[in-house]
Amino acid sequence: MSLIGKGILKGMGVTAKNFFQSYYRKERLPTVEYPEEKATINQFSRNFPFLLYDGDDPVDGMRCTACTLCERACPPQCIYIIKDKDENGKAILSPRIFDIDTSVCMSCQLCVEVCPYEAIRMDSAFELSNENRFEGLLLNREELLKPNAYYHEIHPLEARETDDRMAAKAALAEAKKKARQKRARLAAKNKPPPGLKKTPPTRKKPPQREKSE
Amino acid sequence: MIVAFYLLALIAVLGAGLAITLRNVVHAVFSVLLFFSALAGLFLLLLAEFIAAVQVLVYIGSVGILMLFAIMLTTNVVGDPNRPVQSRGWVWGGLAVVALLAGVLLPIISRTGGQSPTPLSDFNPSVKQLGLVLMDPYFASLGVIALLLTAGLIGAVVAATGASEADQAKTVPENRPRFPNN
Amino acid sequence: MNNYFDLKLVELGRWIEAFFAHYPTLKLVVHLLLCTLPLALSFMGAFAFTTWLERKGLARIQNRPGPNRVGLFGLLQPIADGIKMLLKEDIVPERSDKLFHFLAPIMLMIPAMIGVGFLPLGDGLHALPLDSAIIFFFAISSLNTIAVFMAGWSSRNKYSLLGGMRAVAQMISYEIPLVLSAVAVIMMAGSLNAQEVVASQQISSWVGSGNILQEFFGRILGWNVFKPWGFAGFIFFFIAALAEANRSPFDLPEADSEIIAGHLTEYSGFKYAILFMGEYISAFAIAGIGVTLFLGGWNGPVFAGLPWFVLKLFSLFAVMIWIRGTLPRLRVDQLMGYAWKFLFPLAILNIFLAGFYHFLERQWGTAIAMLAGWLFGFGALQLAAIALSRLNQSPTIRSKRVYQLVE
Amino acid sequence: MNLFDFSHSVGWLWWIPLFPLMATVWLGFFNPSGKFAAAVANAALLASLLLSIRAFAMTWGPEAGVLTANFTWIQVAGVNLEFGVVLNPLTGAMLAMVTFVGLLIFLYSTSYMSRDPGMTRFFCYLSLFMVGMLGLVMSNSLLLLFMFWEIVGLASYLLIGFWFRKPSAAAAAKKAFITTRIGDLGFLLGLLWAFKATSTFLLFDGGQGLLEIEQITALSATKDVLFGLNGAGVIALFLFIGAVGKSGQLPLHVWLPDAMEGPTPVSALIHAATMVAAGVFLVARAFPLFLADATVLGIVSWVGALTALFAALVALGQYDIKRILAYSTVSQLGLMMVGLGAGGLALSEGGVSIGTFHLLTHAFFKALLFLGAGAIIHGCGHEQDIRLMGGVFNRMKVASICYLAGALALCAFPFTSGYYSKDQILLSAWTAHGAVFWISASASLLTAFYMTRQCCYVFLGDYRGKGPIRQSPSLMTAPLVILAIFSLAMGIVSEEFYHILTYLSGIAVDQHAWIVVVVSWVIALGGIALGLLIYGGSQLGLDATDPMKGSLRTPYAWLENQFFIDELYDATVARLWKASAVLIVFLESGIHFLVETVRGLVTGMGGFLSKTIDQKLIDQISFDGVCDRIYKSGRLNAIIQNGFLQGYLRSVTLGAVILGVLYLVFAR
Amino acid sequence: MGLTLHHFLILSAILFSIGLVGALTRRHIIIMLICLEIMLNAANLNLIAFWHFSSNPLLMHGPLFTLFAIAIAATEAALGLALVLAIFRHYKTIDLESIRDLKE
Repeated sequence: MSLIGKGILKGMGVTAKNFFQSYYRKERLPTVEYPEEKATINQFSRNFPFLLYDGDDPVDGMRCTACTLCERACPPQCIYIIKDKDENGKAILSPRIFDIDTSVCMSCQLCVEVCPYEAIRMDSAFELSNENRFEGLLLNREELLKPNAYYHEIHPLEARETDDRMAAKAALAEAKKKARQKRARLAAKNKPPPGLKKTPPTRKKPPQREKSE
Repeated sequence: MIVAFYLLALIAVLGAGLAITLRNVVHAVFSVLLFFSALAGLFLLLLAEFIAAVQVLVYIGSVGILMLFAIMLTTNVVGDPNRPVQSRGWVWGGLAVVALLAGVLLPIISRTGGQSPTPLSDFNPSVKQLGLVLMDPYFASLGVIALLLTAGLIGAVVAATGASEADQAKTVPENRPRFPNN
Repeated sequence: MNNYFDLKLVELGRWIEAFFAHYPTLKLVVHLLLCTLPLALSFMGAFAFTTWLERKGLARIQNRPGPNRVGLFGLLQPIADGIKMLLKEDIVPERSDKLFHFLAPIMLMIPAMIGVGFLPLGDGLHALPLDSAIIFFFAISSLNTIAVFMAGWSSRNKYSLLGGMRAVAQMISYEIPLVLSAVAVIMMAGSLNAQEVVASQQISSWVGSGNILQEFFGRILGWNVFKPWGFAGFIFFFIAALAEANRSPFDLPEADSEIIAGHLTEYSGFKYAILFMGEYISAFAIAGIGVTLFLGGWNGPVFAGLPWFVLKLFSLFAVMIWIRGTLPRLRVDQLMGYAWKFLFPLAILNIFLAGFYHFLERQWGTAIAMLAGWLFGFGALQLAAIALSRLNQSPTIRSKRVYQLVE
Repeated sequence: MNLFDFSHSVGWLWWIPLFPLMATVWLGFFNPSGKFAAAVANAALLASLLLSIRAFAMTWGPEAGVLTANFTWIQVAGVNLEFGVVLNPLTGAMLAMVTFVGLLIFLYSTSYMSRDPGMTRFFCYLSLFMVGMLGLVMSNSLLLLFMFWEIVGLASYLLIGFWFRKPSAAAAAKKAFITTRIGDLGFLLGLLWAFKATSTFLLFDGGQGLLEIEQITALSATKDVLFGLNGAGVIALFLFIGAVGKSGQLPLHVWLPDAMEGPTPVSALIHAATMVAAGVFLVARAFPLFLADATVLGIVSWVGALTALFAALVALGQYDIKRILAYSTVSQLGLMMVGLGAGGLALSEGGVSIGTFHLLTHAFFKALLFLGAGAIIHGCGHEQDIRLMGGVFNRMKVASICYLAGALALCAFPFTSGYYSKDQILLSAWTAHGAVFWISASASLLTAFYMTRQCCYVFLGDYRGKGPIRQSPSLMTAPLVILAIFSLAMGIVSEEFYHILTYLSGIAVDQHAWIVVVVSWVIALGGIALGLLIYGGSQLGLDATDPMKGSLRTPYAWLENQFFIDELYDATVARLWKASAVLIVFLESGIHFLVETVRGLVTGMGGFLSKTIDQKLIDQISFDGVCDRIYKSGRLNAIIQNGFLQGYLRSVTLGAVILGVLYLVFAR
Repeated sequence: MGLTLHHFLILSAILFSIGLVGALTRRHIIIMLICLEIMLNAANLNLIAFWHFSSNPLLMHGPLFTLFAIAIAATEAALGLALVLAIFRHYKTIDLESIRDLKE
């Protein structure tokens, strides 16, 4: 038969404890004077996406190859990509324009998962407020590009993983290329120069395919 | 003292007057509250402190709010504009009252002036004295008042919530036949 | 040392009035001013301080420092708020009842200010020394119900009307336990006059005697809160006071999550500030009455008088803040049920307990009365409380709600 | 008087009629099935029989004499009417005879009526009759006797009219009832006269009773009250009129032959043994009254003799077997009256025993004859006309033999019971009055003659009826045999061994006259021989005329039609009745005229009152007028009550104002 | 010239008649109830005035009766309003003009 007010008193006790301990116990006052001190940002927090580039020149080192997979995957469609062309009109694998509208983005991280080239990652910067809420929040390519070092800085763990993964892939590609060269060399060696007898087989179109389409 | 009296009297008359003339019922109720507070002031003037406190507590505190609640629970709070404020033949009502006032009240008052108009005597009123009187000769009436209050209020609750009507509503079909000719 | 401070103040008052000796009417006006003006200003100041106190206290409870940017330790925060309020645009809804929309804040201030006037601050310091001060206080405090209604009604907004009606209902139903628990004290003190109630809370035999220790404790142990019926009464009074002032667990009307700010929705700018201040000051008034009735008014061991009163007042207010930090908000029906089905019967039982204590004391002296009071009286109250709580908890099968008036 | 005191008082005598009464009530209300009803009636009668035998035994004992048990029935105007029972030799004998013969007849009718649907009703009426008869026999107060007398009359009416669907039965019942009623009227007058004279009904009341010496001497003291008779004589005469009605003496005998419409056991029980004997019993009971006046005795004997002769003559001309027996009963009753009258004259108190003895013996052989006739009718397929019977002797041996025994006793064949009792009568007639003797003797001769005629018709020759003759069941023949034994042996036994005559009258009775003995022998044997002679060999049957008729053409026709007595009555009494009816109608019209005029007067005045005063004065002016005026003013007021709340308030304030002003002005 | 009884009597008379006028003329039932309250208060004022200027105020008769009068007035108000609610529920209007069922 507990005393009627027991529950309330226990509660009051807890708040009183917090009140007094907040003066001399550190963990009882975890807040920081924000504008002056900034608490370290939690490495797993995520805000809006940003583009990565290796090396020091942002445009050259850009990992993004403008494959527009992220554009298509983005639910609110806040990503806008236009491929780049070199001087003689041939497409080159990098975006001329890459805009993200942060006012629309819901930071769902789908673009990161979809990107085959580990080119886009979620940033944890939060001080994004500015006076113009239309153009101000539309980040273009230059504002989005950030060095890999920054990535290591904000998400150390995740950055290291992605680097390892890229290194592994590069090694794999290297090995495959070497193998292909070796095979080519091998083939060149055991087949004499008279390559004339063997005319390349002409591709005959199998008749039944048209009928089936 | 005189100034206070005239001031309070003016407020009282104003309050009452407004109460009966305003079209918006809520305004009327608030003006009546003003009237009640003016009266409390008058009671204080007459050194009946406890009565002033009770007046404030009972009238302004509960009856006022009761009125407000009643208004909330009924319609045309603002008073529909197309119907005249007064009821039919209000002139006769007015005349009757004026006749009463002039013909009866004032002459009587003038006649009672017999005793010497003793000025406002000052004695320190005490609630203890009232308490003693209440307990001693008038204890029975206190009991009666208590009984009246309980019975009246219970009756009020029943009437207001329409408990009986609610049951009736269940039994009696909604479209009760109304009297043919009225 | 006792009352030294109060007497000094009274002398000061006399000294000022002396200047206007030969202008009687002017002297009267000055006297009135001296009685009311300092009181008003001091309580407004107190209001400012308490807003700071509240925000700092709540913050600390929630493990955050609280306002510390404006001025040292954020002391100038209230002033900052005030200025902000002044700057804010004062919006009045187009179809609202302009007159009463304007009057509501004023109407809320009146009872708060007058209520404070009834508090016996010190030995001679009593703004409105009425014989039936306590009953007048409760009468006046019932006025702010009307103010709340006026606010709710005049802003012609569904939420504000609902909030207003809920606040009114709550204040009405908590007025009764408030008054009943006060009745116990008045019955024991034997008079409605606040000064006499405070005087009754000293152990007169000890205070007069020379012995230092007795002198010291005489002024403490006499407090009503140390008597069984006093302690129970204080708890009920305090709970009812919280509800009456619309604070903490009972602040449903302006529950931010539900009806925006209740009857305060349509107010902004300075009117909101005044309403806010009115509520705080009426909270102060009720706390003040609580102090006078239960915590011995200006009685205190060393320098009895105003300091003790202020100290107790602010400590009571601190407890209010403390409670605000801990307890969650009550639902409407729980709130109403709690008043009528829990506090009301217990308050009545407390009155009987007080009566029982009174005759016991007269019969066998205070010691035995104290013992019996605490053991049996308090035990009885406990039992009644448990029984009532169990009774209330019994799940009442709600019949289908019949809306009488809406067809 | 205590029903349960079986020791010495005779209070328990009441049980005898009570048993049959219980049976009647049971059968009457609960209507059990036929067989069961018969059993109940027989059981009740058996119980009465046992008690009667006990009573009969008590009368023989040394303390015989008159034992009475009286109680006051009601108190009327200061006079308490007393009832009671009396036990003297006359009562004892009659009780034994009635219950014994009754039981035999009950058993007989149990089988005779077994196929009749109304069997329960039949036994109920029989038990009712038994109640009446037993009550009558033992009642000690004339009024009580009269009551039972009426019950017996009722029972006879019910039983005669048993097959009420037959109109003739119903008419016969009514006729019987009415004619006995005329006799009862005489009885009632005698009753009242006796009461007026002695203010008591009780016959034996410890000295104060009617039949006691003291009252008799007081009555006979008043001379020439009526027709030259003294007080007692007048009462006796009226009582005798009652007896004439009940026993079917000459003027009032017409109902008895017609009473044969009822079932045969009824005729046997009521119209042979018991009820008709009630008249004779009454005379025997009130004998001291008769003795007080010789002329009454003369009247009795002459009426008896004439009835005997007349009935015997008529019996000659009848063809219905039961009708012949009926007329023989009438003539035998006449002889009993002669026995009483002449006996009284000859032996004063002893006369009682002469008449009663013949009554007892006659009861047995007449019951036998009737039951025998019943068996024969039953056997011949309910054929009652003797001309359609014949040759019954060799078909129904036992019944015929018993029937013949009864016939012999009736004809007073020497040494049968009939011979002894008739012999005594003739002896007392001889000593009393010669003419009466010769009439009685010729009547006895004719009796013997028509009995043999009947026997020849029925038994000799071959069977002239249709269908086979069915043997009657044993339950019917057993009573016949018992009765036959009694009718033969009773005479010798009671005369020689028990000296019944001295027992019955209380004083020694011994008459000897050899001429009378010779005459009686001649009568008996002559009559039988004459009958055999005429009817023995002749051709009998429906088509053949009756031998007697052949020779005495017209007088025989008179006999057949019973001397046209019925037609005589019709002519006289009926026409008288019609004349009185016409007179009444005439009177009626006179009264009618008076009534008419009075009515006219009253209605006229009433009309005047209602029209002028009631309508005009009260309705229009005073009452209705006021009402509708009130109503109109009511409507006027209603306008004020128009539900307008504030209107009411205003009127209130107006009133206040007026009051205030008045107060101010006047109460200075 | 201090306050005298006349002042108060005249004031209460005026207030009483204002209440009465209201009661007699206004169409709205609740206003009628309010006017009723006004009349009652005028009476109370009268009572206290007479008590105050009476010979022996300490007997406290005036306040006593006023106390009772206020209590009764409060109950009456509560009942009146309850009835008003009942009337409203039944007639769907609280306009005095239309509630004429008492009419013959």
